[in-house]
Amino acid sequence: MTTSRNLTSKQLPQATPWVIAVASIIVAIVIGFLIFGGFNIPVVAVLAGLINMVAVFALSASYEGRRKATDRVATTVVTSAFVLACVPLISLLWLTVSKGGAAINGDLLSRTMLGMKGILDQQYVAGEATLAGGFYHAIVGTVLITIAACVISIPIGVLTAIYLVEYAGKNRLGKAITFLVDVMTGIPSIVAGLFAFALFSTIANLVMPEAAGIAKTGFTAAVALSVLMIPIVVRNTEEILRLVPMDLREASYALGVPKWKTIVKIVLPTSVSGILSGITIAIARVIGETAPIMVTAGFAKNLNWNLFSGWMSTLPTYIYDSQLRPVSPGEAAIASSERAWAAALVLVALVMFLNLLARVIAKVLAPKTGR
Amino acid sequence: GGSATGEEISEGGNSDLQGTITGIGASSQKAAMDAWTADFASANSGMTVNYSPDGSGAGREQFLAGNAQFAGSDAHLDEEEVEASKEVCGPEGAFEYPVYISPIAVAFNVEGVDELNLSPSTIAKIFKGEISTWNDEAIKADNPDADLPDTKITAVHRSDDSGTTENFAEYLKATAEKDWDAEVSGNFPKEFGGEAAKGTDGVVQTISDTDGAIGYADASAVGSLGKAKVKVGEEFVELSPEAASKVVDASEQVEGRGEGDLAFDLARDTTESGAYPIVLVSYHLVCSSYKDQETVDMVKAWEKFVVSEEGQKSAAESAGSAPLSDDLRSQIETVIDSIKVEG
Amino acid sequence: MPTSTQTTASGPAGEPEPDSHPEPGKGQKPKAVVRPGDRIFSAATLIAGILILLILAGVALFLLAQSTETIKAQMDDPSSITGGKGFFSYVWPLIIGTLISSAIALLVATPFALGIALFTTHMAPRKLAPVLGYVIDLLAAIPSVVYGLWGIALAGNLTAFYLWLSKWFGWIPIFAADENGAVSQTGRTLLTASLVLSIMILPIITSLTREIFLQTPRLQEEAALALGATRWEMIRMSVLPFGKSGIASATMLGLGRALGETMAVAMILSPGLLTASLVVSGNQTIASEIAQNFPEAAGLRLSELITIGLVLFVITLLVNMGARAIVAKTSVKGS
Amino acid sequence: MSKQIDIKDLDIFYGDFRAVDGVGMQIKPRSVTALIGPSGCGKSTVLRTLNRMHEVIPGASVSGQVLMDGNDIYGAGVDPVNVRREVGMVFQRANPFPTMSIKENVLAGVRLNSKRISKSDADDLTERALRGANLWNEVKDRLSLPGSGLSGGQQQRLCIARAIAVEPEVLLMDEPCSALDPISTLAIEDLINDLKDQYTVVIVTHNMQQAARVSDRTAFFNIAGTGKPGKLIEFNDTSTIFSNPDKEETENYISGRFG
Amino acid sequence: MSKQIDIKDLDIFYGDFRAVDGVGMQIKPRSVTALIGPSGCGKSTVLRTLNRMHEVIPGASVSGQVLMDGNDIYGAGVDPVNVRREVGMVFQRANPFPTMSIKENVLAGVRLNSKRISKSDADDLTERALRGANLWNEVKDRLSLPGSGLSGGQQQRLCIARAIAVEPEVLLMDEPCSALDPISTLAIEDLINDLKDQYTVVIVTHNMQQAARVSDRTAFFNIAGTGKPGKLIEFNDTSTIFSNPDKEETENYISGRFG
Ligand SMILES: Nc1ncnc2c1ncn2[C@@H]1O[C@H](COP(=O)(O)OP(=O)(O)OP(=O)(O)O)[C@@H](O)[C@H]1O
Ligand SMILES: Nc1ncnc2c1ncn2[C@@H]1O[C@H](COP(=O)(O)OP(=O)(O)OP(=O)(O)O)[C@@H](O)[C@H]1O
Ligand SMILES: [Mg+2]
Ligand SMILES: [Mg+2]
Ligand SMILES: O=P([O-])([O-])[O-]
Repeated sequence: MTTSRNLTSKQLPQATPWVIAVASIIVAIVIGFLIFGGFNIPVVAVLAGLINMVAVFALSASYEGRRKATDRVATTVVTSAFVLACVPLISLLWLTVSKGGAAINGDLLSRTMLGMKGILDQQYVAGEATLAGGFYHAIVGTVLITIAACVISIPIGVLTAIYLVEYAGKNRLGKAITFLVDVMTGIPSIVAGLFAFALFSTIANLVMPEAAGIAKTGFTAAVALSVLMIPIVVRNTEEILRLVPMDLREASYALGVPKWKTIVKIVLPTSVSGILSGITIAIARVIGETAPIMVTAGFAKNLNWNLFSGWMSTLPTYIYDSQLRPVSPGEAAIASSERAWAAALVLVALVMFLNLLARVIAKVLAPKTGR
Repeated sequence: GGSATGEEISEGGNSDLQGTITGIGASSQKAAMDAWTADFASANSGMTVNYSPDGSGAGREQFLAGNAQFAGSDAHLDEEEVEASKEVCGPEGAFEYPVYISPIAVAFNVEGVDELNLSPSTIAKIFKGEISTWNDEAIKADNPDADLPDTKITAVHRSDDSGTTENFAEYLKATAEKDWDAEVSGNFPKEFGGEAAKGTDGVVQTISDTDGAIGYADASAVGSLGKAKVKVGEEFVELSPEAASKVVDASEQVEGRGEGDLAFDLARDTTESGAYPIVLVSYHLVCSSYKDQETVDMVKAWEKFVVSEEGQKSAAESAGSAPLSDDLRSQIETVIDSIKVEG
Repeated sequence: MPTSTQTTASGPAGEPEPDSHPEPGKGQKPKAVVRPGDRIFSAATLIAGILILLILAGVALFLLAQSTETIKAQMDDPSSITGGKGFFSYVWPLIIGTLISSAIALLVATPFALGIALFTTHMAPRKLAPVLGYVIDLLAAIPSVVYGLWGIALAGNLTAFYLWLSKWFGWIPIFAADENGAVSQTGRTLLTASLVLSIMILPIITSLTREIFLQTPRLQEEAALALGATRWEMIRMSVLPFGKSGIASATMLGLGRALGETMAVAMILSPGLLTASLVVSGNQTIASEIAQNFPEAAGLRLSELITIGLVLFVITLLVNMGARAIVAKTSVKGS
Repeated sequence: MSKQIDIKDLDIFYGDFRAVDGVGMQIKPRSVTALIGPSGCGKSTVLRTLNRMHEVIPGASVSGQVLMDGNDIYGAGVDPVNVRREVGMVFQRANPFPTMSIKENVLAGVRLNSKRISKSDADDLTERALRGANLWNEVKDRLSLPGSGLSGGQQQRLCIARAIAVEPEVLLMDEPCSALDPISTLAIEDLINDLKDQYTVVIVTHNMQQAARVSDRTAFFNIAGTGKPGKLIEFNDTSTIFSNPDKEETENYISGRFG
Repeated sequence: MSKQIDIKDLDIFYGDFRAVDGVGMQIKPRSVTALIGPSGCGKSTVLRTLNRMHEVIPGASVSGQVLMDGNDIYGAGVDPVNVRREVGMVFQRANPFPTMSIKENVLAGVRLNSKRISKSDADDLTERALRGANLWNEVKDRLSLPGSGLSGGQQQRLCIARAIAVEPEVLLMDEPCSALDPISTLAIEDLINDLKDQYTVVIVTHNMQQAARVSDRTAFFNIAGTGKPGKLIEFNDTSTIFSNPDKEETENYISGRFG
């Protein structure tokens, strides 16, 4: 038996981390001035972070001991990582919300770009008219193409993940699929678009050689997005399925439940929250794609409800086009930019809604661990 | 410009037409195309014209593959493409003619400098990185009266392959060959360094954001930035639509092309007084013949509207382009009239 | 009925294990009985898996087919390739740029993603955590264009920092100023692009790691705590080891996006010749090269661009192989 | 109807490792058979081969025969799912389905085998099974709450209820009472006594008094050392095993000061 | 040096649910105290409050005092980490660290405290702890294999080895033998006997004979019904509890036909 340890080891007062943090910032500003002769936010931030870290560790280590100090530093690091990561994230969201919020109105949501021309924007900028145009067609395009992409990717992705986790074991096909799915995540989005377009052009040429340009449809875009989406769905689902305890499967098998039913009724419901969250992130990932949509679905200004014929616009292509190729270049480009930000806001709201929906579904189906 | 008379509308607009025609191509025409399609659709409620501003290369590629009824292109077809067009467009191949003429501005953002005169060789040296401050002797020589700061020059070019770059480089090659020793292409020569930005908008924004920046961009997009006057002959010419049109009128047609081919070799090195030689001319490509009468009617109606006085005026208003001259228009109209059904 | 039987475990579609124990003459394998439901279901999953292989094969084939023109040109007349010095001297600066930007993005994003995931699962107040996770998920949805615009704005603010970096750390080649002693005036350097990429891949990595950290068995965490581990020690003993393979997967997902991201990089980066310094303008990534040149490309140029797409594809393949090898090597034997 | 199980020359492997060697025993219908022995001797392993549950473990394999009423459950054309429907199992560790309520857990076996069952039948069955597992009184007011919210012992009894709800012919129990308090254990033992009127019950237990109390026949397994396979040392009537075993090994194990 | 634990008027809640009500008891140093009672009566719950492990469960809270040698472990300024370092715990379910080898598992706690431990010290400690948990012989040849590859009983003993390797002052054991065979159980009981020379041991068990064998004092908990809180019914010397309890409730429970 070694020495007796004290229960109430010395502990820094609760406010200490905050005091140290504030002190570090002040010291950092001072040092910033002394050494670099000026106030530079990144320099001060980095400096403050380092000083804070060292100070927390030194103080805590001398007072509370090394382990506690490590814990404090780790907590500080993790928390600052979080806060620091939030800065760009919030700035991005804020940019979208503030710019989009200022521009958005019901008309933008209900009109298309049909009949839109630069002179109208010039009049708007000159204060002679209200903002014309809108992106109803792009909202419809986004929703349709995304749904179609989901209809293709989710079954393929989830089933593949099930194959990998439940059936493949360690066989070669399983390993090959796992590996290639990883590779698939690295396909540049434009290549996915070109592939889908080439595929459907070939098919269109075989089926209807006479018709020109029928390969560019919403469905082609959905296929392109699926190429991007499937690996994310597979990867996420696979990881989540592997976490389902073997116990549960055994319990089910022991009741004489066939494997497939065990998977459908026990394994999937247990992991549904994780799977849905993976699907949501996959949707979020592809719903913002620009390049593959432009090469596969063309660029429409009008409303098109038909996935299988005619061009379509989506919110990202709309945003891209409005920002980079304004209806009226020059001074009046600001009008296009306003529409673009409003569309970006709608896109984020759309994903937010999807995310919420997924969470609600997950909550209903997820394991009930509450006691 | 002229006024939109009833006659013109019925000429360009035939409200019996039903259907969709599709075009792919140059992004430079995008703003003009927005105006044309909007106006055309209001006169022809049964017709839709789609245009995807994917780029000139994509436009020509898709058009030659039969995936679009017409294309927009910042460059005319080369010999090979002319041959290829005969496969999709019948024995006479494709017709091409300019529809959109736009001056390219050399825009700058230098504090305290509102006006700037530049000679071709100075421009070339600036974009090559050989002149690196604003108070360089060469610039002073062009601007004896200006108060030039010693700000570092940030030369901004397009990072993407673009018609604007190609036209700009062609101009420098023609007027300052000694200094501009790179091959002309849509890609800015990387070895010349400088800052690059994507798209016209990216270039304009970068210039606006950076003190001491200079770049080239479609004139319609540069807004309130300073626009340099360029040396033509012995005088410095200010950018204007009229000045831009003048160059096209002074240019020769490309030789050895068919009847319907109105491709131009622009006279960049013109010394004609009042001509502004840094221009971009963007073409429309159509087939000499289509498979059915409906398409022929639709294409004819559409293209006629595009080149009509009304169409050109609308584009000038919305997109800031330079209208075609009456002379050129009548040439083009003859070409459009000769589009026919295959066989 | 055979007098003696021997069956192997693993699922219906699993490959039978090779006979692992010497019982010659004893074992005769009966046909595995598979219920129709199981057969249909396992066939469905197998088909889905094979479909993925087909898609990938399709993409690879497409890339290869479209690359033939470049390959031919490379053999017949290398000077016809962009840059005039053949395909390899055209592509290798792009490869370097791509690898550097992805590596930086990953190096920056992974610790932050882990930090966020840990914070939201093990440190944040319980009520707040899901909301935070939710907000971060949203960021995956912001379109590249918006990231691009934001990145351009960011770039402007970074110039002072880059100047400072080059002043104090210029002796490190990646922070060196150019021959005039200047750094990029616009801040649109590969470093900026990489930082924006890291923010773009953050939600992707975070989302999966968070789910995995949440699944750490309570028993494991309690085991550590009961030994007197501090929270951080508990995380190191239970949470991180448990999440290891998941973290690797998540990182690979992020890497995929970083390698393949086109539009944001295309908008932010001021591309140019390959340079070691990351604070002056220059360098280019494959995906961005494709995005910037694709619209005007035709014929051979188009084929070149698709060929570099193929190169990127191969890079992804190699990087993944490498990563897998490392993960396999470092993970504890067995378990 | 219960079944007789004949185990003939059964070897069990985990990959290359021979965990159990040459087991042969005859398990009578309508009886309780207890498997006892030191930890790691392969009791759980043998038990799992009786309903082919070992097949779930990658690499596990058997050679030899297990006959149920004369039919080899490892024979050609035998579906393990059918085997498991007739041979129920309760595990060492309680494993209720976390997504299901207490009631759904009890009905899981019935429901998942897609038997249509009317609401009143379901209620009856739930009550019957839960009463049988001595859990009814504790949970009757919270049948729709999640099963994972129960204490360890309660969860184990829930699993027993779930297993008996499908009315199997043979019931395998791997240390079913190891997490239970005496009152629950008593109830389970009573239940086992009731069950043996109709079913064949095989139970793994460390509690020798429990083996002595509930079983008709007892199998003693032992292991010579680590890495060696477990072996069946003696299989006999429980009374014989505990009063007058044939082998000295058995005697030594039994006469430990345990109870 | 071992510690005395005074529990004063302890109420334990899971959210709003009062799981345990008004427990007061004095646990003597250098003794073994057993907690017995029917399932769900709150034995595990009480045990976990002795090293603040209940704090891991969202919503769990206590009111009352737990004094260790007079210091309230819930007092201001007390760090639960310190508490847990002095109060080791072995759980109902074995929970070895799956990514660590057997040896690393044993050393896990020690490594936390003293980063630098010489290889020979580490080897010694590993052997000592594993011997103490009666696992040494079974695993000495595979110390570097993962701990999760062991059988249930072996895993549980590994966890005991891990807990005693850090030489705590108090050792809490929640049904540590419920998955063990008699031989291992014997070893653990011997170990507990050894430990009490130096440590304070608190053990939850369902095996009343075990309680009788190993403990000096026994606390009997009971629960009036579902949803009611568990209460301490009687706390006395083990001999008194088993031979001559004060309360009839205790008598009834003890005199069940269990052993
Ligand atoms: N999944 C497995 N893979 C490899 N070996 C295993 C596996 N499960 C068990 N074993 C080994 O097989 C032998 C028998 O294990 P088994 O679990 O059947 O013992 P047991 O008698 O049930 O022990 P306990 O009483 O501790 O539950 C042990 O040596 C064990 O290490
Ligand atoms: N995490 C929890 N949340 C809510 N209630 C709980 C939780 N853990 C236990 N309970 C409840 O508290 C009471 C006491 O549970 P506890 O696990 O302490 O019983 P126990 O005496 O250890 O039982 P067993 O012998 O079955 O382990 C039970 O009614 C149980 O349902
Ligand atoms: Mg066992
Ligand atoms: Mg308990
Ligand atoms: O019109 P651009 O080709 O320069 O984009």
